[in-house]
Amino acid sequence: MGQLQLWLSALEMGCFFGLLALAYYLVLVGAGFFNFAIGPYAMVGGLCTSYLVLYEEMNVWAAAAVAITAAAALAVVTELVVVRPVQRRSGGGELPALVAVAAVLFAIQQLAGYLFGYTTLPGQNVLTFEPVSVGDTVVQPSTLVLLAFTVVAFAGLAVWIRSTRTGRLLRAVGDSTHAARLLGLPVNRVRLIAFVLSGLLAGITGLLFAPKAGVSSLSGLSWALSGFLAMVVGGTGSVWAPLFGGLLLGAVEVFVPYYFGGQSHVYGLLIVALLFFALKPSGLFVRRVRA
Amino acid sequence: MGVSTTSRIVSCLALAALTVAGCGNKADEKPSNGTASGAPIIIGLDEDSTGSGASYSTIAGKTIRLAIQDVNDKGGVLGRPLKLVVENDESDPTKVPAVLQKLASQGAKALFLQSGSAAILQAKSTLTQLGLPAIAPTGVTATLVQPPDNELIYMLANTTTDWAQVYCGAFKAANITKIGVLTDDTTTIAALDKALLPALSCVQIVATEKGAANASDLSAQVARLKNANPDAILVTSVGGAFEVLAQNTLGSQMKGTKRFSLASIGNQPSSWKLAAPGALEGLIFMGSINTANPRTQELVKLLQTKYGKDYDITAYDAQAWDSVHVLKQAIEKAGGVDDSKKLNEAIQSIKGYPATFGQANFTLSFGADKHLGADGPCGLSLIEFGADNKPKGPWATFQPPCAK
Amino acid sequence: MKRIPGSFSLLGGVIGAVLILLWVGADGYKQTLVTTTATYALIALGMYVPYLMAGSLSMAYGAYAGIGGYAVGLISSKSGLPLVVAWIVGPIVAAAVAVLLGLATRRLSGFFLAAVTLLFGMAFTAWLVDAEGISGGSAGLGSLRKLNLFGWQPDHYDVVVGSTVVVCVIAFLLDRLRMSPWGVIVRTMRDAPRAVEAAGVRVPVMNLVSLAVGAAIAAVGGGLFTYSAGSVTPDTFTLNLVFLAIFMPLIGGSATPWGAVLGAVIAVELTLNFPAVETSGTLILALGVLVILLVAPQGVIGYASRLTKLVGGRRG
Amino acid sequence: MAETLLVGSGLTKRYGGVTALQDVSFSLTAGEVLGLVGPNGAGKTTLVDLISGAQPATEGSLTLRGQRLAGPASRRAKAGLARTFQYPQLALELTVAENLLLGRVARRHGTVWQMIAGAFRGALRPYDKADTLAVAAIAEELGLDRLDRPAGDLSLGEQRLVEVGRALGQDPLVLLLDEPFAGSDAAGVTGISEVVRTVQRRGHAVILVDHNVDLVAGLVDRIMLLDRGQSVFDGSPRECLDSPQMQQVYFGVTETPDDAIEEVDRVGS
Repeated sequence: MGQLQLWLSALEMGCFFGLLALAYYLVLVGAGFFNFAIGPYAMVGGLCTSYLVLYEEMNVWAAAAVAITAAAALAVVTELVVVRPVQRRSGGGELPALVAVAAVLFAIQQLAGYLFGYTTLPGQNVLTFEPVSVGDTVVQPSTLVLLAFTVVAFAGLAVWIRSTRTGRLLRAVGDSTHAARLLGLPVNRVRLIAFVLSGLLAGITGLLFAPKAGVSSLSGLSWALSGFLAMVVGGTGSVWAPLFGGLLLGAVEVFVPYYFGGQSHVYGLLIVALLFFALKPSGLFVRRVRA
Repeated sequence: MGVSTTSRIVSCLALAALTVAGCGNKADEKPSNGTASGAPIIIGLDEDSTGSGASYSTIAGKTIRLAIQDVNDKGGVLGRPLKLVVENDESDPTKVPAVLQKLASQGAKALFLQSGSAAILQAKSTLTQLGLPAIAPTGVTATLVQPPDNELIYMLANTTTDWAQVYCGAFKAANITKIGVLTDDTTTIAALDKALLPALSCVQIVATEKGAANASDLSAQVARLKNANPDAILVTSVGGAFEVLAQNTLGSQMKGTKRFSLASIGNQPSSWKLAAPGALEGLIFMGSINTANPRTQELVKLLQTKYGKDYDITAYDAQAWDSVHVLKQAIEKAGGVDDSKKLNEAIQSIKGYPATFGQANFTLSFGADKHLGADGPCGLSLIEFGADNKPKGPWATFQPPCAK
Repeated sequence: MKRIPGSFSLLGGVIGAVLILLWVGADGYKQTLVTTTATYALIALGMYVPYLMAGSLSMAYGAYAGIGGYAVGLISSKSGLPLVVAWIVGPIVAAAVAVLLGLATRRLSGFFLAAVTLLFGMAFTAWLVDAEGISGGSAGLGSLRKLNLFGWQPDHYDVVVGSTVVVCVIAFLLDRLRMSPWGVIVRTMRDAPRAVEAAGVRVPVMNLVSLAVGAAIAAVGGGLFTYSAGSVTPDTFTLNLVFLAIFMPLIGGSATPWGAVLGAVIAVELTLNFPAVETSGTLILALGVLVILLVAPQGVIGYASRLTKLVGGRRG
Repeated sequence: MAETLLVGSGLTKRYGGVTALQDVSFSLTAGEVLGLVGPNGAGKTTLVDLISGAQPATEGSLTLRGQRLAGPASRRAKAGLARTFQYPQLALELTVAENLLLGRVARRHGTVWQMIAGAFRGALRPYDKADTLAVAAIAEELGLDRLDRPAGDLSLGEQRLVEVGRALGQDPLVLLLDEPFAGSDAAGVTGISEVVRTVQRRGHAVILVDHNVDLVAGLVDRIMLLDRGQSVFDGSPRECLDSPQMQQVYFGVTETPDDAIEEVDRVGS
């Protein structure tokens, strides 16, 4: 049973990382940009919901709607107010955008702490039903909801990218913003859609994952790092690549401490990142991303 | 598009920032002078109200304010009111020296340190430079009051040495010979483990597993603990999300194995809500609140009139309360606060102060070599959680002996 | 008339420093503000070389400052050497670590580099806690000896003056370094690394040298803080501080190292000495950085110098 | 008989399955100017990259004055190569003078110790009078003025001039100029021609890349014609213009729309 439990944990963590990575993927493909603020969006999704339910006694669905809207709004603000002007001014240089997104991350974290408090709040379950037993292992409702959402989100986006005009445009724009502009494609609109979708996705992901270990204003940074690692490991070869990366990272996160002891988890993460980036700096990227 | 739109948005952002800043000081009500008159005695409070330690610092911070208000309402100290000056170090050790200096420059004659433990550790040498005595109301890390630079710093609660004694008694009573330890990766807990675990010589520690304080999953650590087949599990953590995640995971994966914890889980009512239904049932923690203590009852009454009937008292509240009163006694003994050396000696001369936490006959005493107030393990009490994820009362199997 | 390069900015810096020292006087709190500012400024100055000159953002500066701090702590507690040696050993060790980390991350840039160096900083803190025998574990190192320079023992005010001087000297030297051939090469690496390589300079090696210079300067800052605060723990130099150090040059102005110094002054002023925002100066700072990024990318010094040009009319 | 400077033999570059350059050999004597000509996509820039070390060759070898020439670009630069880029690689925030200075000072920072010592020397003595004079002389030769402008304020033609000047500052044995005339005005063309002559006078050699044969014919001693990665002709400019290969390569060949987009894309980025 122990093993089953571990696999379940790895799956849950993997889905969480994969969803965050998918949010990264959308912005990376649509705007050629690693948006580290994904972590803080997810944190806002979780923390804002919990705050509204616990302190404003709001209905959990209403609270979730507000929180997800807030996360998406933050994504819009990030694109319109920060990333776009900074990128326009720096002419594609990576550093200004990186610093800007670090500032966004820092600012959202501080703002969330200010608005929702600095304590860890319990995550809210959007659906409550009896835990499901698999063998000796009990699966919490929140886990099932997260898994179901992962399937829906990935399948939905895969269909969207393949069969809608906007979805196809997304990849065209990401491939070469400049060429897309020359061809008269609505680059700015597509980018904005990518940001909104990633904000929504991150917000929902944070909210669904929060019941597992709670959420605090400082959760955003480590979530941002995990999602980033998962996306790099998976690559951007297909919409499903982030899920692959997430599951791989989830398995690492659970089984490495299991076999080598929990003490080394910090070093372990560093080594995984170093090895991966150093030996395979483009990750499992199938498509090259233009600088 | 265009610069004007951008700058308009930006000025809105700036305005928002200023608004946020302006209306910022929401919960920062300062105690009034009450019925006391005369020149106020200024006490400094280094409180992390926005950083990583804010979740527990603010609980004690608010009771410190309450206690000072209470003292002032009852005529103050030597007829003079206590006046609190507060600064926030955000648990950032590089800010601590400046914060303490600022409190001193505002005239503080003694300090309360209510922040993350890394920050308080950093404070020790600055205290020596300033020459001001300080109390860390909720500190439990023994290194805080050990050399170096420990001449001026005091703690109230029992430290890990006493805890080891109590745990050993409990393990013996419950027939436990092998334990597994699950611990977080904070420096606070690393320091605590270093003192506590070697002292648990009465049992065999079959496994020690560590997880990140901000971990989202501990099933691997728990699985390893399970493989080591211990009779009981001891969780050592600063509490919060890690502790709850640990208890949730232990509750589902190691059902039936006895679980012990430190004090933090008992002191963080907000964490109880984080736990899965019934996940805390049967958990035994190192409590310090004993409702049989008449002083505790009085404090509960006071807190409930102030914050409502549902208020759950914690050891943080009681320790904050006692810190203020210990300082009050010391000031009275020293006849004032002008001579900080005399004030420091006055703190050291306090003996047998009846505490607001612990069992009814529990006292605090200080001395030149005793910077830790607790007299014996009576300040401790093993409390068991009930099925509703709330402490249900003293653990029936074992309680620390109270000789006095 | 012969002009010494960088003298104009130095003059500004020195005037600022003198004004600050006059304002400080004998007030212990203000003195501590200055040493904290000096620490922040040195860490930001350390980041200046690789980050604003070479264009690569490393977030391991908490570790470098920590190495400087632990050098002071270790030499004080575990050796009989004069304490000054710590300011030689610390920066050298920090530079060596920076080179090793730089080698391991030599193929990374931008977001990848930032992420890995961030993880390194976390791992370093964990190692300090684990390596009890070397670092004193979680309690850190304290009770430091007093500095003794050939029989002269500086008092607290001397340390304040000394740290101000150190900051001014390093900012001045960095300003000159920026304009020198070395600085030209490093700054060209940022936008046109291929040109630098084609001109005969091995870019990855030059990058390592610039990382080493930066780490060494940050270690000086870490040592200074540890000395004036009297102790160092694994958590002394937090991730928060690294974020602040990224933002400081932007606030002050990234065109010259003096911008980093000015940024440090503003950051400390906002987070520690601004009574109106007792609740969270850091929040104001974070939002302020965003505003600066968007409307004032040249920072305070950039606008000030523009203003002087406007007022002073034409300048050859 | 002039000394043989640079010899390339069997240079080949393949990307995956695509062959960009196939078995190209050439030799260059002291004082010679070689024109490298061919339509877009013929492999001119690839050849320059292989010689300068910006890309490693799949096969083939190079010698400079009889010594094997290999390794990273910086090592070849130290051996005596200097180059410009098809799309100018300038630090746009630095001034013209600083960009020119780079070529001259880079060789002083060739080894690790020189880099470390350079940092100390730079902080103590940022300016060297000899450097300033040398930069001024190069600027004058190229006809560049207002050296304290940021390079980003310059026109494309002026940026190319700065690049050529930077390469000249390296005092190279072989100077590789990749399409230096694109975007240049008359003054720019004069300045660049002047530099070519200067290098020639020093007894060193130049490889000049352009797709316009007429433009380079008057400037070069010899022309090598590249087409689809292969060298199809090597001889004097006169012979080249009259050769059947020339007619074949250029007859009816125009820039494809794809190339045009790519061109705009690259220039813009």
